[in-house]
Amino acid sequence: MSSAVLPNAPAAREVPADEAFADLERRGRWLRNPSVVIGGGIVALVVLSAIVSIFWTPYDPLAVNPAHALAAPSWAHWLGTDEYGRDEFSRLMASSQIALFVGALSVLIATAIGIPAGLLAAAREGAISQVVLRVTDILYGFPALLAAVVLAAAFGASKMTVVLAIGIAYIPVFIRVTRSNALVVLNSEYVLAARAYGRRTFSILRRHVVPNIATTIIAQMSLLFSLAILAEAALDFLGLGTVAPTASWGTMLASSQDYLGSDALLTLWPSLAIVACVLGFSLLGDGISELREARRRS
Amino acid sequence: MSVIPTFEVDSVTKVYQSRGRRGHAVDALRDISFTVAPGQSLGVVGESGSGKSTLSRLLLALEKPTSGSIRHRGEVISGRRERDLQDFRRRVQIVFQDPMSSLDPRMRVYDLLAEPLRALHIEVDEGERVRELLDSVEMPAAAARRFAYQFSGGQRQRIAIARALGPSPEVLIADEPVSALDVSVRAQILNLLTGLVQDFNLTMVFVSHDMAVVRHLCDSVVVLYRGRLVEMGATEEVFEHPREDYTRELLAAAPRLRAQRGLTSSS
Amino acid sequence: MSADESQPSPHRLPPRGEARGRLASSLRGAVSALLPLARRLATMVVALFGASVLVFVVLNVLPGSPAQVILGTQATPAAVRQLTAQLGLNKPLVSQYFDWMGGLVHGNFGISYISHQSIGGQIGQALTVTGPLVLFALLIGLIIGLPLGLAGALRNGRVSGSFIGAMSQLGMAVPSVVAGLLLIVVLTVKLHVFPTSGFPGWSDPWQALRALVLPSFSLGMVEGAIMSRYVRASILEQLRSDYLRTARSKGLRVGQALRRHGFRNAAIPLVTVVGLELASLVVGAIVVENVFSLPGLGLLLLDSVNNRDLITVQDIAMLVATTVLVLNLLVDLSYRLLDPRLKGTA
Amino acid sequence: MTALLSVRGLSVSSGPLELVRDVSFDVDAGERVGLIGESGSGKSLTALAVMGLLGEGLSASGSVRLGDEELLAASELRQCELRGDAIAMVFQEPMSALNPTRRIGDQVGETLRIHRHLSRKAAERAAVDLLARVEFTEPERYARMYPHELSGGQRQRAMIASAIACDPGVILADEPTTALDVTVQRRVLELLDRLVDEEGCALLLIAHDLAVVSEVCDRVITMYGGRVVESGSVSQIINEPRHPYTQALLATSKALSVSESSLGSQLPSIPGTVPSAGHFPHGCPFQDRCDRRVEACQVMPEMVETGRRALACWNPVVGATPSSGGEAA
Repeated sequence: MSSAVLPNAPAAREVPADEAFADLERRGRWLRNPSVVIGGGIVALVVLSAIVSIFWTPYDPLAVNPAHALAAPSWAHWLGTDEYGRDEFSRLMASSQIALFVGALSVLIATAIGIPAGLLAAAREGAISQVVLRVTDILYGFPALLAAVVLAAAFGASKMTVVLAIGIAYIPVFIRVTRSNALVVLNSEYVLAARAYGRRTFSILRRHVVPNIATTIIAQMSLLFSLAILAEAALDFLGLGTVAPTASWGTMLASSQDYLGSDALLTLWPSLAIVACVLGFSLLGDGISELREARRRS
Repeated sequence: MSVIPTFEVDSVTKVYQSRGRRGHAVDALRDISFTVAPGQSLGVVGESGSGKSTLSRLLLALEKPTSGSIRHRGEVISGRRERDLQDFRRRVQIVFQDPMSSLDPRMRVYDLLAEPLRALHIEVDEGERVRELLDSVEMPAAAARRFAYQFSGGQRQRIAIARALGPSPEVLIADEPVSALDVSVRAQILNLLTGLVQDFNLTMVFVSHDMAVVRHLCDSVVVLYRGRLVEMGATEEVFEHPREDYTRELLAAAPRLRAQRGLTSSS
Repeated sequence: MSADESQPSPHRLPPRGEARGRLASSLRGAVSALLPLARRLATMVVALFGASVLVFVVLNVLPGSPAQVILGTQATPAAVRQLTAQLGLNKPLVSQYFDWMGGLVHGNFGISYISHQSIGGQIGQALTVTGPLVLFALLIGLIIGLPLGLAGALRNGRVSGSFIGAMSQLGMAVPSVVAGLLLIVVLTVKLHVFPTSGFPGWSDPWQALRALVLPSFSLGMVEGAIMSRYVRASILEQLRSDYLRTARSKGLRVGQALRRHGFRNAAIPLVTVVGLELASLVVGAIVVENVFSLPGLGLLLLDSVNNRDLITVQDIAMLVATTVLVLNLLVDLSYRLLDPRLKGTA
Repeated sequence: MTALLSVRGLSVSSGPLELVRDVSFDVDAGERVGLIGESGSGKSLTALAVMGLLGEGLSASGSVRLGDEELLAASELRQCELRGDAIAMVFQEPMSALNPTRRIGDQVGETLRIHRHLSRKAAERAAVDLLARVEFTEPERYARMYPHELSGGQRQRAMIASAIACDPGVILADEPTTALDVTVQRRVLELLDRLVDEEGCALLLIAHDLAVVSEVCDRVITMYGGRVVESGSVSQIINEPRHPYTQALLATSKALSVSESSLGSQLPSIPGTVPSAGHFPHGCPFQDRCDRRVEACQVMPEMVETGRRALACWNPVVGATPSSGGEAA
């Protein structure tokens, strides 16, 4: 191959900055974003506490001990005990399992259906896209709470109805987000270029669309995770989800209602746990979006 | 010996059923016919709304004409199934206007250049070929490890050109390849294209709104206006003796360097 | 494809039949303005139909007959059969569905199996609580969200701006249950400012309003936090827009330019947010009513679930779903009113 | 004669990055000055700094005088009184620069409502007259339209109408025709040319195309890497450019012409890449791409003014007419 083409443009060979340094800087940007750091920190803490609680909690979260009912915080019971003498701290820890389980599984359901459907609706104009969009319209009529009430009425309250309800309610959100972002990529010139060298729709989705919308989807997942935890707490509170005596933040809130006058701390602990956990996931999602925006602008 | 034309465009019309605000059909192209001979450099000139970008998509068989046909080496390419177009895709490649949006931001340059080779099942030593391609557009081999956004506009367009050269095409379709570039790098890229066309004996379809650039690069020219072909011919002929008013207007409108201020009022 | 039609010079390509073209295009204009509207309405009807089928199927596929549930496990099979027939439950599901839908369309919500009362009447009664609750909450949300968002946008990049951002982020993470319970602890239990729970009825409007204050706040504060973030983003976008810069280049100060050019455009995305917020308030009311024992739609719904009063559940679920879908429609339509670019688009 | 608009030592920076550095130039009353440069050269920022409309995070220092008023130090209130009245601006993208939700007439007449305190009705009528002046054939009809209903050229003409509304002393036009088609560009340039003549106002035309500037302006200022590198009358710059950058640009421009065939030849080109905004080399910003580079170029050359001509170069091109692409081939 001759390179005698351009005698007067040697400086085009110059490449900016150093490789390893650029990679480092990319990683550094993640660690400098306060939303990602704080959000990620809280999420890590919640996940850690959920994992630890599988093997160990200070007390059995279900062990009733009437002698120590409604005890104030002490060295023995860091956050006190509830009306049955169960250790609040242990119950909070055990509850994080449920929160993460419901959050993860419902987001998984929503993404497992919503993302492929969104990609399909973006890639195939016409009938298929119309069907997907009409189904989306219908599902938009059922926010998580309403869906949960209907499912609980039909099948009885359980952790799984909550998971199913939240999962279904978020399907249309993922369909819309996936579809609109995928359409942007599909209409880009680099996809046109790929089609010009013979890439078919499926390869284009895999090689171009998915990598380019991944960050947006992950940010959305984190955001919806936080909303799932909110919904789960509300549903458990209403008695439509996890059933007593299993510990969950929502059921803890529900039972604390009778002691608002005497033991407000029983309300405070699960409240703080919910707020922190929701904040963690939504901050993380926000941070990821911010970084994506920043990269797009640069 | 009779030469089989690279492209025969035969009364091609393209109508878009627009879902846009007026909701009626938009004529992108109306009854266009011309041929491109092997080794020719054809300039397609027009302003926005002339249908020139539609034409480049039709030539790439990315879209189907509403009526009429396009042949490549005597074979109809319009409306063919993708799997029957493999050979065609190897032979015809494209360079777009904006090198930022035509290069996937999530891919490293290596993958950007290797993708066409993989997609078209071209049996080569991938790494070797990528180095070769980078060299042919005057880029260092180290560029392969980076992302497109880490380069300047001119360098990105070099990468896009290298990608188009990957399958060793016979035809290069260039859709406004220099209009997004800074004035001082435009000449570099034009020189690069000129050299490549000569070195690889490429047939080129050069789509542009810039008459000066077309005059520099193309031996023949087609003028489009609102989806219609208003004039075609050898570049010298069209530029020196334009027959159509619209062509004259286009030529007169191009800004010219003057030592003293003064706009010619286009009569 | 917008051809640049800046008054073609005379020698350009042959003009089309001008007058004919203009008449045709104005006709087309009228049709194309109404067509999308009709299409949008049709899609909503389809969505409503789909939603009703979904609700009906989910609530009617479960094993066990409602009659059995109503009469208890001790009931004789004959009694169960008789009640089943009486309730029309021995008919095929499809005709049961149409009976139900037919009733709803005519405003007949049916009779509860459990309370033997008109469901329509119960819902109407409940709406006198839920309606005001949702509206107050929306009002509170707007009162908190609009100024906070505006301040956040104008103070962007300063410490006060970041503080506002952090507060709304925190506010969004507080579920209305938590907000409600904490408000009760502080304002009712400790300070005795408001009644704990329950609803005295509208016969004494002052007491009724007092009973709605805390529920409205616990519902509205969260929405206010969410709203403030959208307001902030929307105003920031306006502040960075080219046409706001143009407005300033004409001699308007930032505030004036924002008022004259920014607010209307900022309102366009905010209408969506308000619509969606309203929908989420309707749903959120279910929770808050249960925290404060307000006899609204939410409490009725939950009681019906617990009593397995499925017709009532079915009716209320449909009502809420319809409200949400209608709100979505209104958002869409208002978009078109506010944005001249969207006139007559699909 | 004192200059109408006088810019001295203007710098614009974004945090530690200097995007415009020590820019000085004058525009006399009624004079037309072209400001050319590539992306990142700082030409648009210079205009925005003059208008006092720099975006968030950007700050200007130095001096911008309009008549005998210092603009950079003036209060926001005073600046607002001058903007649109004494000094007006036309932007590059007429689509995004016009408010999509307000009618054209409304936006064109707005300047008069602000500065002449016209009533809504009166401003509406004035807007129709202004639209007629920028060659709208049915000004009443167009005044009632929204920006998206107009073509690109029409939008830009409406922008110009709004700029001339209050008879400003200076109009800054930031690449007003870059987004337009060639034939439309011609029309808009002619319009601008005629109006500036009629109004007798001064024009600062920002462009990347030397040819455009040479057709409309009396004088040219060349910017590169955030600095002014050369300025002079159009004929001086076209006939004897002294800065190697101007010279190279001109050589390319001459070789690439609609009126001359250069088929298949190599164009004279400038090697290397345009430095991105704020990341300029120490010393002369053009040194990396310059074929006349000397040791001294590592220090920023001073701007030397001789008469109305200014140059910042250690090793300028001397004498003779520039070769039209001699060093290529």
